[in-house]
Amino acid sequence: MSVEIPRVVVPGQPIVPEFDTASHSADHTITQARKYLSGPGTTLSKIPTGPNEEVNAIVATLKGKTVISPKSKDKTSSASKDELPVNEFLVSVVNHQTPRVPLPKEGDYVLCRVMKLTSRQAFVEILSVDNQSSILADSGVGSNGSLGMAGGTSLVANVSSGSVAGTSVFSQAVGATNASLGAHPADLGESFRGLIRVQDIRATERDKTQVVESFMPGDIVRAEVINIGDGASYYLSTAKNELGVVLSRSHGGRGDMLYPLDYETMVSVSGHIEKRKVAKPF
Amino acid sequence: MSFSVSEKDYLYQSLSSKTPIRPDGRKSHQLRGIEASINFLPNSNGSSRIRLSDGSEVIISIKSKVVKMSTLADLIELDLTIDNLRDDLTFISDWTNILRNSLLRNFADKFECLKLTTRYYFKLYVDVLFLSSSSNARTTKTDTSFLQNPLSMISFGIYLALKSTRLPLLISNSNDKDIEELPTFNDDWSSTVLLYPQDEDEEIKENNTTSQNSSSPPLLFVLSVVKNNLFIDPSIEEQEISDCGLVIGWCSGKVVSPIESLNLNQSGSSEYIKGMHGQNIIEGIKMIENVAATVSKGLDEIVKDGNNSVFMDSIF
Amino acid sequence: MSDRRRITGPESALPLVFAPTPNNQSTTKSPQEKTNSGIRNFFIKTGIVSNCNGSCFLEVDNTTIIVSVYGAKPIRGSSVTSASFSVMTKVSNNLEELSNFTSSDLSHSKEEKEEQKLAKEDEYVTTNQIGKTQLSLVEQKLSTYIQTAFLPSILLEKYPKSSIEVFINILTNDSHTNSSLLSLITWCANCTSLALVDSGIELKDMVSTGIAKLTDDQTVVIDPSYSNEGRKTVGGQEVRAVASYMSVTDTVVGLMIESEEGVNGEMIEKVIDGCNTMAREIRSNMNGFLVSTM
Amino acid sequence: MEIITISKFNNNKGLNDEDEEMEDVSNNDQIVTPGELITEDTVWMRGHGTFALGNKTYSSVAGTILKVNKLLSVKPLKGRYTPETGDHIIGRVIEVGNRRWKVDIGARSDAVLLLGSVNLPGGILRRKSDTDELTMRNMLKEGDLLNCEVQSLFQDGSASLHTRSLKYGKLKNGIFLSVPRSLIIRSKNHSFVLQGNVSIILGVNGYIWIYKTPTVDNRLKTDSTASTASKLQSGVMGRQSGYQVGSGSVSLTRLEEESSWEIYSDKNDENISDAIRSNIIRYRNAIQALAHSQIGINESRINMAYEASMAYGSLGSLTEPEVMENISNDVLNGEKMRGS
Repeated sequence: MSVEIPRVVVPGQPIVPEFDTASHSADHTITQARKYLSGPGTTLSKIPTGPNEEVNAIVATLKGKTVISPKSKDKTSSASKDELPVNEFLVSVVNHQTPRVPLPKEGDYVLCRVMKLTSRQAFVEILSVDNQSSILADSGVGSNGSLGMAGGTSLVANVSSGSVAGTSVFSQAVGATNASLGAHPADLGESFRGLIRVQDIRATERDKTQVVESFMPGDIVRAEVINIGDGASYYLSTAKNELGVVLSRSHGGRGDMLYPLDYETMVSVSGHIEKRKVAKPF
Repeated sequence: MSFSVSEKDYLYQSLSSKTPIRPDGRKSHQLRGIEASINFLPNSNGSSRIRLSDGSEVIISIKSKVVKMSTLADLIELDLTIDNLRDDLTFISDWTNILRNSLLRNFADKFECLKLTTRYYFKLYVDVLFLSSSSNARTTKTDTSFLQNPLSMISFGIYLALKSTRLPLLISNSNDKDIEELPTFNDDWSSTVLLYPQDEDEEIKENNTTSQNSSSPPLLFVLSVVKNNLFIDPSIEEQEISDCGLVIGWCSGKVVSPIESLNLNQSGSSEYIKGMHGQNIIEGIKMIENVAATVSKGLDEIVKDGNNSVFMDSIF
Repeated sequence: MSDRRRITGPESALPLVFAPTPNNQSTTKSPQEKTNSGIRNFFIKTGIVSNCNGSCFLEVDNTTIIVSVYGAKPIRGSSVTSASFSVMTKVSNNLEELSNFTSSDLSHSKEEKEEQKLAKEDEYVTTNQIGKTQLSLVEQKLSTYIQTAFLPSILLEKYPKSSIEVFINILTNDSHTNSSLLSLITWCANCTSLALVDSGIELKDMVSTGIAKLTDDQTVVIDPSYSNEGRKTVGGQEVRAVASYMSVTDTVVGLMIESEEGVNGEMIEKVIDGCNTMAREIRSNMNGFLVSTM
Repeated sequence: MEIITISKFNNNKGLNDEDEEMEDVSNNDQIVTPGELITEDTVWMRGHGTFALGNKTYSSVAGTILKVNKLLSVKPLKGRYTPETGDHIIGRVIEVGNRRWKVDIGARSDAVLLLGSVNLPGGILRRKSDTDELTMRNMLKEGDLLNCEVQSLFQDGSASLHTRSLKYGKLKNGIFLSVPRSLIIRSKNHSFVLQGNVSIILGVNGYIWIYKTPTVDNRLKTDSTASTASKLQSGVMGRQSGYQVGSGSVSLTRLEEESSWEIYSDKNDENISDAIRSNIIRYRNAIQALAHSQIGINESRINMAYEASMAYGSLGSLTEPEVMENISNDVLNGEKMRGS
């Protein structure tokens, strides 16, 4: 018989042993082996089952409901016919009441704000990960999300009017950034730092790329985390079509909103043109 | 700055096996050798100096002052200085607390020996300077990752210093309940009294066994727990990979409080910190019961030697 | 700790001080009934502080504690591979009795005790001045214990470049019953455990903490409350202990034993067993509570 | 029962002076102390460890006089390690920086190890790519110990290291020990295979690594592969540092195999037996004993000290000062008898 899997778990509670045999037929012959993998909200650890006996088990690390999903079967791994077929399952614990603290991982898309430029790289601060909640769900001042509270930034105010003005292209990006801008982490000195090296800005013509022709301070950029980096910052890249500047204003932030013209230029309503590494609008 | 992953792994494997091998080959109940001397500071009532084979050193000075009684807990002040580290670092005040509390709880005769009159007491200032062997391995001034836990060594030092402490002899009336007067003292150094009376010879000791003479300052022992094994007086690398640390006090033949868990890992990584089993604590107490008497006897030898020689110095 | 996450007010700002609430209720409140397991009833509620990642409120007898957890939030520079973890404790102002924790056991006569109390009140004035930055002895001890006990339970390696901060706020403590430091540690630790779960930070296991004492006649009292027994046992052979457990792997992650006299292995074993019993009881309570909130 | 040795303070460490022996006593065995007049002759250029008052040259350190052409310097007996090109040393990574590691080698300033001076995983002849910069921490991270060679010196005397040889690289399966660098006697070779399945690397900077002898039988080949590697490298890097290029020849595929990610693995061998572990500790304590008595350390003395230590059954007793002195005396007597 397969093990009873608890539906609701608390941290530290063992969910299933790592390996399990299941028999569905009446004569209780073992027809398949199951292997459980540790997913989000769980960890694999040794659980004592008796004196000097330990078994590897998937243990919950969060309070929440267990979700078990079969892993896409890898054809090459099924070896000989003698061995039992191993089905792999991913065990995770989810809890929608308390959203997980999103930390940028390698491969994640993040939204960030350009802080400083040098000839070799652009320094940015990471505002939010992908479409998850803001990194700074809170920074201790009660600025939890809402736009008005932190006084907003002038950018935010204009963004709203900008999207009202009718460019549907941006409504999506604006939606994603609103919460983060409200939290306004820069003033509090608390955010994850990132840097985009000049060679990671564009996928093509990497040698000709210049930082100042790609970003300006204040730009909101969608980028991919390529490395967790050293102590100071994450390494980010915009070397993909859908990555790059999503929100920008002309004249170093003083002027009007800029709208994408092509992959390397943006234009304002008044026709002022500036160079950027532009993200391909959806 | 820290140890490499493979170093730590190798060490953990060595220490957690059934027949553990410590990185310096010591037995699990064996402490590191020390060199010690007492009474080397002429301006203190008592002093001691201990050097560990790895080069770390602890210097202790005890000074006394006559105070009007306030609370007994105020009669001992302890100040701990480690290298050139800031003294408001959390772990330094933690260590200060542990040392001070162990002294307060286990002070001889419940402070009777510090009592001068009904109104006046001696107050003791215990100044501890710990010079770690890692001070030159340190990359920055705030890098404490190579600092080993000095509690045990400091408590040995305090033990020696207290046992070498001499207080001036009171010559005024000890009962000033009715008439208030300032205490006066004999200013001859040779007529000072030892805070912890020394057993002049063995026979006297046997005659009044459990009285004053058997009381000693408390000693602290630091134990490191790795799986089912316990190691006394862990070296810096052993501390780094401990599952858990334990400090156990010992005073006058008995295990006393503090008995507390400790975080021995100074470098801030928590990958090896796991906690211990209840059985470890009991074993630790047994180990201290077996070992501590030898340690205090060894320290007493130094005291005997030192106190006698100092006396000679003061005569000639 | 550098305070760069709060917007400090103007220099002349004064902290908000509330008028003291009339003491009509707390003084008359009788010690709560113990359950048959020997543990006092306690009240818990999580998620009551809105601007932190997780929080828990705990009330037992007249002691009330709020623990708030912040994190994982970004820090710069250090701790590349795992999060840093720190604990801060704050004891609110009306707790002069607490400062006696470390020394009260040493006094002999009543006279001295009186004298001591006077001195302590002076000290209280000096140490509790507005705007103090350093932790008091009690706060420090509490913080260190909680930090040591919870380090093994938090999966810090899942949060690189981040910090996790726990703030313990002891709102009221029963100043009329000599609640000890150890008992405060116990409830703070249990409260912290729930606050951490509430914050959604990944944990290897929940930490539950028990307190017990061994009286002169070698009986173990679980969750001793001084209110019903007074202080008559002091000076006798009494061993008090707090121990924190991770129940699944049955490991002790925190331990503090206090005794005026010498102890031996047997006594320790007994008293730790007592702590374990209580910790298990608390753990099953916490489990029940958490499941009920989902 | 060994519990603790408590001895009185003894500031005269080491053995009697007649037994003392310093490594650096070269042809110029005159020892000077700080403030001692070295010469009044003005033809000498004043180097390290000297100062001038008027026309006179004084020593500023305790050490031996070293004269190279017209340069007069005093080599300190004690003090930090001064790197020299070609030194075989052991270092500990303390920082991962921009295309370089900062390495503690016990010198006045930290050494650097450039990304270009290590074997890149997956083939020795591979060009370094952008991703290598990002995965530097996967190769070497803070705390890691490495076995390396001083490639060149910067103007300020700090060293640039390299591990471009298969005999260098990350260290595992053993323990680290540090002794005063002046005790390490320079020799042709600084890594040895000792009896008891234990190998040792005596870094010239006083850092020592004692480890389990690698079981792979290609240990003997290492020398040849190493020299091949260096031959290949000397071409690639365009830096001629006076290598005696060996005549070994090994196929490139083999080199590629050996320089895969495996060389940067943190994982120790499984099942290192207790016997090997205690041998390692015995060697460690034997070396400690030599260092305790300020005796220069080389392969033969380590072996002698190891054998002398066998007289003391328990490893724990080897930490006692008396025992350490006995072992040192045994080593010195042994040398006298052999007439070396």
